[in-house]
Amino acid sequence: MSVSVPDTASKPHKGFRLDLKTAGPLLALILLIILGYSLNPLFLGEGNVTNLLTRSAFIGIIAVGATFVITAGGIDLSVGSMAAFIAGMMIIIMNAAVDSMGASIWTVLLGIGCSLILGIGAGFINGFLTTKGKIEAFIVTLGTMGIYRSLITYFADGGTLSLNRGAREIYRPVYYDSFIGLPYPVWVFIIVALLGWVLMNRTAFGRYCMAIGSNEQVARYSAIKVDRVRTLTYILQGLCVSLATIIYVPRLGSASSATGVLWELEAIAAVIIGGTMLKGGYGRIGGTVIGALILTAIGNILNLTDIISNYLNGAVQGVIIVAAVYLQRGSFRTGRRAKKAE
Amino acid sequence: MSVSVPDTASKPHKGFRLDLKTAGPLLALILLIILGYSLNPLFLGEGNVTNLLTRSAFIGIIAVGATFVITAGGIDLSVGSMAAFIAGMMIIIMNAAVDSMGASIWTVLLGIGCSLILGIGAGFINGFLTTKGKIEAFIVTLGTMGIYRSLITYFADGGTLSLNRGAREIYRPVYYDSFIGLPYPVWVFIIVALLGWVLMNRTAFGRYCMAIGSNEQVARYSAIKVDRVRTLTYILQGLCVSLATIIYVPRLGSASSATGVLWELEAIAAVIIGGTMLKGGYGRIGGTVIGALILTAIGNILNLTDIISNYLNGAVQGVIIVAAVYLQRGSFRTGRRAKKAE
Amino acid sequence: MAEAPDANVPSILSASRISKSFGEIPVLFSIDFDVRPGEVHAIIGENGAGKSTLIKILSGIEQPTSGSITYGGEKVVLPPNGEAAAMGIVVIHQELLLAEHLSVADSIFLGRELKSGPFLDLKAMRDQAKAILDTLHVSIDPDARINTLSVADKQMVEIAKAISRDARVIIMDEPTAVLSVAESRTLFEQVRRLTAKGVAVIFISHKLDEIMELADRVTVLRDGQLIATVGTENLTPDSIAQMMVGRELSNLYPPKREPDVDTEVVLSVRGLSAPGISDISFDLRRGEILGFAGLIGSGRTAVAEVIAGLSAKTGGEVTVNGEPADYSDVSKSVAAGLAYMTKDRKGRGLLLNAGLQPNLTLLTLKKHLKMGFLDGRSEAQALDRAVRRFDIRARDPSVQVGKLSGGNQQKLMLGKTMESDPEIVIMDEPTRGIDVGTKQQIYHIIAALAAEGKAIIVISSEMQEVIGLSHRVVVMRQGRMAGVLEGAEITEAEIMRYAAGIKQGGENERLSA
Amino acid sequence: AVAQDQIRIGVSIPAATHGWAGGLNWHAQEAEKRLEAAHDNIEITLVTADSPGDQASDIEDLISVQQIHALVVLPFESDPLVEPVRQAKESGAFITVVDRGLPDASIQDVYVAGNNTELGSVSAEYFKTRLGDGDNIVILRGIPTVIDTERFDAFMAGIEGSGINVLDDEFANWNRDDGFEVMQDFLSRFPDIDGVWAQDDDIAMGVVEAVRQAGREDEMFIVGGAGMKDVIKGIMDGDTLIPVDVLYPPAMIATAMDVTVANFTSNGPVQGEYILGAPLVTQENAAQFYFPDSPF
Ligand SMILES: Nc1ncnc2c1ncn2[C@@H]1O[C@H](COP(=O)(O)OP(=O)(O)OP(=O)(O)O)[C@@H](O)[C@H]1O
Ligand SMILES: Nc1ncnc2c1ncn2[C@@H]1O[C@H](COP(=O)(O)OP(=O)(O)OP(=O)(O)O)[C@@H](O)[C@H]1O
Ligand SMILES: [Mg+2]
Ligand SMILES: [Mg+2]
Repeated sequence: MSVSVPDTASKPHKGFRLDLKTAGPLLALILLIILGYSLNPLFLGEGNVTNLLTRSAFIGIIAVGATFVITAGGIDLSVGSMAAFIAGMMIIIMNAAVDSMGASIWTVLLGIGCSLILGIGAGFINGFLTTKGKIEAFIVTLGTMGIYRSLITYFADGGTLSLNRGAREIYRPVYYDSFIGLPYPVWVFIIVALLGWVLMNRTAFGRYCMAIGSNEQVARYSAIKVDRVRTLTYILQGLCVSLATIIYVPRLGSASSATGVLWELEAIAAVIIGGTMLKGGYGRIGGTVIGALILTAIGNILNLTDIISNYLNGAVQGVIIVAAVYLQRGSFRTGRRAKKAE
Repeated sequence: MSVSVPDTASKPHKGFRLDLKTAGPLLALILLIILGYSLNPLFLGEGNVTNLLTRSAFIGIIAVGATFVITAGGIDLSVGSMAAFIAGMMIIIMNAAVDSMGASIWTVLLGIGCSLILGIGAGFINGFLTTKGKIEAFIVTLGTMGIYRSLITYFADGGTLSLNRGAREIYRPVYYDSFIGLPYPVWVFIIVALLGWVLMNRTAFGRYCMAIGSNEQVARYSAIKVDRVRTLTYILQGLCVSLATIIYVPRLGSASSATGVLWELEAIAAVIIGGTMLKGGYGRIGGTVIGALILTAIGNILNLTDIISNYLNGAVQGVIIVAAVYLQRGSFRTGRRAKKAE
Repeated sequence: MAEAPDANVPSILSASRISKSFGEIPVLFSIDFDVRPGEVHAIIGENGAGKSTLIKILSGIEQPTSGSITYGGEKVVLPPNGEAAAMGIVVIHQELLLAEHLSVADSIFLGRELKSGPFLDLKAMRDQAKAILDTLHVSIDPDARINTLSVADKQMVEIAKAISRDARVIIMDEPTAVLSVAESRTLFEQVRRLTAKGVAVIFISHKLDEIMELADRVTVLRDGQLIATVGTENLTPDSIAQMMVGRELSNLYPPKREPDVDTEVVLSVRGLSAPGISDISFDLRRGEILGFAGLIGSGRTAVAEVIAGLSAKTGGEVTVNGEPADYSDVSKSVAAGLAYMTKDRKGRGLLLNAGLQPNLTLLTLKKHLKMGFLDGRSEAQALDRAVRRFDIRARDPSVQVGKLSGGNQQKLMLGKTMESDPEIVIMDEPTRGIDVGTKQQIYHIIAALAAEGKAIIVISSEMQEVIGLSHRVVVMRQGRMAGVLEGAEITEAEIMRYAAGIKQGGENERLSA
Repeated sequence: AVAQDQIRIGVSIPAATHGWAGGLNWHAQEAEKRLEAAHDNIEITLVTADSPGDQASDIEDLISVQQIHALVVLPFESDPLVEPVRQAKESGAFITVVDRGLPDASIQDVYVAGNNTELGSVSAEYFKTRLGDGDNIVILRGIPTVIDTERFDAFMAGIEGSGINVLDDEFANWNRDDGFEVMQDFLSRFPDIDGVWAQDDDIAMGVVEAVRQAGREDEMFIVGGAGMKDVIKGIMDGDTLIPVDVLYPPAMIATAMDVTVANFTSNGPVQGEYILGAPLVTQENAAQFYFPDSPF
C-alpha cells in the first residue's frame, strides 16, 4: 500500500533542472555573442566565426579529455606542456623521416602515429603514478608538467623546432583547408566532442567515471576496477592532447617552450565553466564544448575592440569568466534547496 | 563487557599518527639536504642556509594561508597576482606619501597598513564570491588572478613600479637585517607558522575548517556557519599574502607584472607536499612549512651545480617533487589499510 | 514465519572457524555460520558484536584473519570489492552505498550495466528499474538523482539493487532500520518470494518482531563470540533478547508519566509550509514527548529541518517560548535551546574520517574553549560522559568514526546532540540501528529528559517506539498532518489508518491540543 | 685584471620561455663551453630565472655557494635587481650588466648595451620610408614589461607626424600562436592594413601565417625584430612580406661573457660600455647576421 513520494513530484523537477543546467553555459555564450556583435558587427562575420571555431578546437579537444579526468575526481595540469612536448617530438621525427626518405604523405602519417603513441603513453604515465603510485594527481601532473616543458626546451635547444618545408606543405591543409565550409580542425573537434558525449553518457565507462568521482568506495564495492578506469581517463586525456597537437602542428609548423603555456588552466576552466564539478562525480561534455567556445570568444572580442587599455585585457577576461559562471549558476538556482541538491 | 573509550588510549595513538604523518615530508627534506650537501658542501654554509630560509618565507607564509583554504575544501589561484598587486599598491602609496610628507618610518608603516587592508579586502572578495555568489572557487580565483595581474600591469604602465629611494632606505632592513642570527623574514615566517598551527589545531576555527572540508553538510547540521568560516579562510589567505608582500617589497623595492608569477602553484604544491589533502578535510601546517622548505631547497640545489643543462631544471624539479611525495606516502604506508584511511 | 526448509538440504554458503582482527584488535572469534537455500537466517547481537564484519567476510569485502568459507559445496576465497556479487552473493550494506550524483536506474545497474552493443541500453535500464521499484511498491523516479532522495528512499534503491540481481545468497544488513512498517512489509514479501525460489537470505535486524516473523534460524553474536544458532520455533522475543544482551529485558519502554496540560507551550507551529510540506500546526509543551509517524517521504523530516533552521519555510509561523523562531541557520536554533538530530548519520551527522572526540564536540565546541583555545581535557571528559551515558563501544577507541559499528555511530550522534543540553530536542529516528539493550537505555533517557521538563519530538518509523514513548502522536501523510492521536487512541491500527489516508483528522483544535 | 688560480664566473639570465630568450640561453651555453675550453682556470656557472624574484635568488646563490669572482647579468627588469647586484658587487665580484642597464650605473663595471629604444626608433624610421600620410598599420606588442614599453614608446614617437595611422595595438606575448591569433583578428577587423610592426620575430612568424591564410600577402609588409635565423634567411632571399629586420642579437650575452673573461685573462682595461645598437637588417647586409646553427 505504501504511498511514498508521488511520482509527479520528482519528475518535472529533474527535467527542469537538467535543461537549465545545460542552458546556463549556453545562455552565457549567447550573451557573450550579443556583446561581441554589439561591440563590432564583424564579430559574426564569416571569417571571424570560422577563426573562432578553429581556434577553440585546441582547447576544446583537450578539455573534452579533461572532463573525464575531472569527472573521475582527478586533475591533469600537464596537458599544456604535454602538447608542446608531443608537437616537438612530431617535428623532430618528421624532420628525421624527411632526411632519410624525403617528404611524403607517409612522413606526416608517421608523425601522427608517433603523436598518438606519445599521447597515450604520457597519459598512461600520469595515470599509473596516480593510481599505482598513490600520489595526488595534482603533484603527479605538476611534476610531469615541469618535465615535458623542460624536455621540449631541451630538444629545441631553448629555441624553436621548425618542421621541414616539404613536410609542411603536405601537412598544412590539415589545419587550413575546409570540408563543407568548416575547417578540418573544427570537424575533429566536433567528432571528438560527439564521441566524448557518447562515451560519457552512453557507455558504462562514463558511468564508472561519475561513480568513482562521486564516491570511490561505492564504485569499488560495485566491482568497478577503479584504478583501471582512472588510468583510462588519463590515457583518454593524453589521446585528446595528441589529437589537439595533430591539428596544431600544421598551423605554424613549429614548437617551442612557449607552445601550449597555460593551456591546462584554460582547459580546466572550460570544463568548469561548462558545469562539470571540480570535485568530480558529474561530467558534462556539452557544457565543456560551450566553455571552450566562451573562453575563445572572450579573447576574440578583446581583440576586436580597443575601448579599454590593453593592460586590462586580463581583468576583463577575469570579470567575464566570473560573470559567465555566475549567470549560469544563478539562472537555475531556486533557493536553498536547489543548492543543497548540488 | 563494554570497552568504551578510555581517556588515555586515544592519546598515544594520535600522537603516533601525527608523528608518522609529519615524518613523511621531513624525511624527504632530509634526503634533499643530504643530496644538496653531497653536491656542494657550501649548501650547508651559513650564508646559504640563511638565504634559503629567508627565501622560503614568501611561499611559506602564503602556503600557511593556503592550508586553511584547502583544508576547508577551497582553492585560491589568485595569491601570486594578489601579491604583485598589493606590492604595487604599497609602492604607489608610499611614493605618494614621500612626495607629500617626505620619507620617514611613518611612510613605511602607512604602506604596511595599506597592504594589510588590501590583503584582507582581496581575501574577502574571493570568499564572498565563492560563498554568497556560489561560484566555484577555482573560477572565482582564476578570475581575480587575471584581474590583479592586469591591474598591476596597468598601474605600472607595463613597466616596473619602484619604491622611492628614501623610503627604500628606511624599509630595507625589514628584509635584510637579522635578529639573533635570523633575518626578519624568517622570524615572520616562524611566527605565522606557529600562529597558523595554533589556529588550525587548537581553536574551534581550525576544527570548523576541517569539518567543512570533510563534509559540508555535517558542518551545516552541526551549527557551523559554513559560509562565514569559508570566507574567513580566504581572508586569512589574503592576510598571509599581505604579510608575505610586506617582507617582499623591501627585498627588491619594486613590483611589476612579473612579480609573484606562479606563486599560487608553488603555494598549493607546498601545501600538498606537506600532506594536506587537496580535497579538503585535513590540514597540516607543519607539513606545509616543510613543503615550502622542500620547494625552495630544490631551486637552490639546482643552482649548486651545473652538471645538467639549465633547460632541464624544470624536469629535475618535477622528478624531485614527485619523488618527495612518493617517499612521503610510501614511508608510512603499511599496506592497503593505511591508504584506505586517507 | 515462513515454511521451514528441509534441514537436510546442504548449505549454500558456510563459514567455519572465522576469526577477524583489525590490526591488533580482534573483532570475531572463531565463528561457524551457514545458510541453506530457501532459508532466512538472521544474525542478531548488540551493537559492535561483529555482525556487519561477519557478513563482510561472507561476501568477500573483508578477508578473514583465519578460517574458511565454503560456497556451493566448494571451499573458496571470495573475491574482494563486491565482485562476489557476480558469483551470486549480494549484499545490502548497513551503511548506504550509493553514488550521490548518479540516477536511480544507474545506481541499480552500476557495475553490470545493460547494454545494446557497446552502448548503454538506457531505456531497458530505466524500465527494469521501474519494474523492480514497482514490485517494492515505491514510486521512485528511475531518473531521479540519488542526492535528491530521502534516506528511506535510498534504502529502497539499495534493496531494489540487491533483489534485481540474480542472487543465490542475499545478505541484508539492517535493511529496515529507516523503513516504516509498511515498507518493511513489502520488503518481507520480496524476501519470501526470493526464498520460495530457493535463494538463501541472511538478515540482520535489531527489530526482534521482524526476526520472529521472517527468520527460520537465528544466530546470536556477543562481543565477537558465537553464542548460539537456534531455530526460530524455539524462541520468543524475550529469549532472543536475553541471549543477545545476557540479561533479562523487561519493560523496554519506561512507564508513561502523565504530561501536565497546564505547563507552558515551548514550541508552537502554525500553518507551516515549505517545499514538501504544507499547513503544519502543532504545539509542544514542556515535559511532553510528541511522536511523529508516517510513511516514507511523508514530510516528517522536512518539518523538523524547517524548524531547526536547516531549510527555509514558504509560509506559516514558528515560535519558541513565545518568540518568533525564523532560524536562518542551525547555530541560531541551537542558541535558542533547540537541537535537531538528523537520521542521516553518514551524510549529515558525523565526520566519518575524524575520531570520536572531534565528532562528539563539533556541535558544542564553544563549550570546550579555555581562553579561546580548545581544551582537550574538557573534550575528553565530554567523551567519557557520552560513552558512559550512551554505552558507546569501540574496540579500538582511536578508530575513525566511519569504522565504528553502525549502532555505535548512532549512539555517538545521540551523544553529540545531547551535548548541547537542549530544552527542545527533535530526534529523527533516534534508535536507528541500535540494539534492544541500548534501546531500552535510550528510551529511559528520553523519558527522564521529558520528566526534567525538556520538550521532545521523536520522529520514528518504528511504530512501537512512537507508541511506547509518545504522549501524543502526529501522523503525517503526503506532506500534511493526517491526524493527531492522544492517550488510548495511540495504537498501531489507528496510526496506520491515518498514515494510509483511510482516515482524516480535520478538527483544528485537535491538532493544536 | 688580476690573474687568479681559479676564476668563477656566474651568469644569470632569464629562462628560455620565448624565442629571443631561447637564443640568449643558447648563446650563453655556447660561450660557456667555448670559454671553459679555452681557459683552464675559468669556471662558468649559468643560472636561469623565471621572474625578477627568482633572479635575485639566483644571484644570492651565486654569491653564497658558488662564491663567484664575476657576475654577468641580464636583468629581468632593471629596478628590482639593483640590490642583489649591489650585493654581488659588495662581495667583491666584477659586474657585467647586459641589455638592461641598472639605474645606478656605479654598480656595473661593464655594460653591454642592447638598446630597446633604438629598436623602436629604427623600426619607425623604416616605416616612414615605406609608408606615408593616411597609411594604416597595426602593432603587435610583446608581454607588458619595460622592454616592450620602451620599444613601443620609441616607435610611436618615431612615427609621430608622419601621418601613419596606427589602427590598434594588442599584446601577442612574444609568442607565435598569439601573433597568429591576434593578426587573424586584426585582419577580420581592418579591411585596409599597409604594414605590421610585430617588434619580435617570433610574433612576426605567426603574423605571416595569418596573413597568408587570409591571402593578403600583397597588401602589406611585416617588420619583426631580434634577428631570428629564419627571418634573416628570408631577407637574404628577398622575401617581400618581411623585407627587413631590426637586429637585437641574443648573442650579446656571449659578448658580455667574453669581455668579462677578458678582464681576468688580458692585460688591457675592459671597464666601460659596449653598445651594440639595433641596426636595420636588409637584403644587402643580411648575410653577416645569419647564424644557421643557432636555434634562434
Ligand atoms: N575497518 C575497521 N577498522 C577497525 N575496526 C573496525 C573496522 N570495522 C569494524 N570495526 C570494529 O569491529 C567491531 C564490530 O563492528 P560491526 O560493524 O561488525 O558490528 P555490528 O555487530 O554490525 O554492530 P551494529 O549493530 O552496531 O551494526 C566494532 O568494534 C568496530 O569498531
Ligand atoms: N518536495 C521536495 N523537494 C525537495 N526536497 C524535499 C521535498 N520533500 C522532502 N524533501 C527533503 O527530503 C528529505 C526527507 O524527506 P521527508 O521529510 O519527506 O522524509 P520523512 O517524512 O522523514 O520520511 P522518511 O523518514 O520516512 O524518509 C528532507 O531533507 C526534505 O527536506
Ligand atoms: Mg552493523
Ligand atoms: Mg660550467
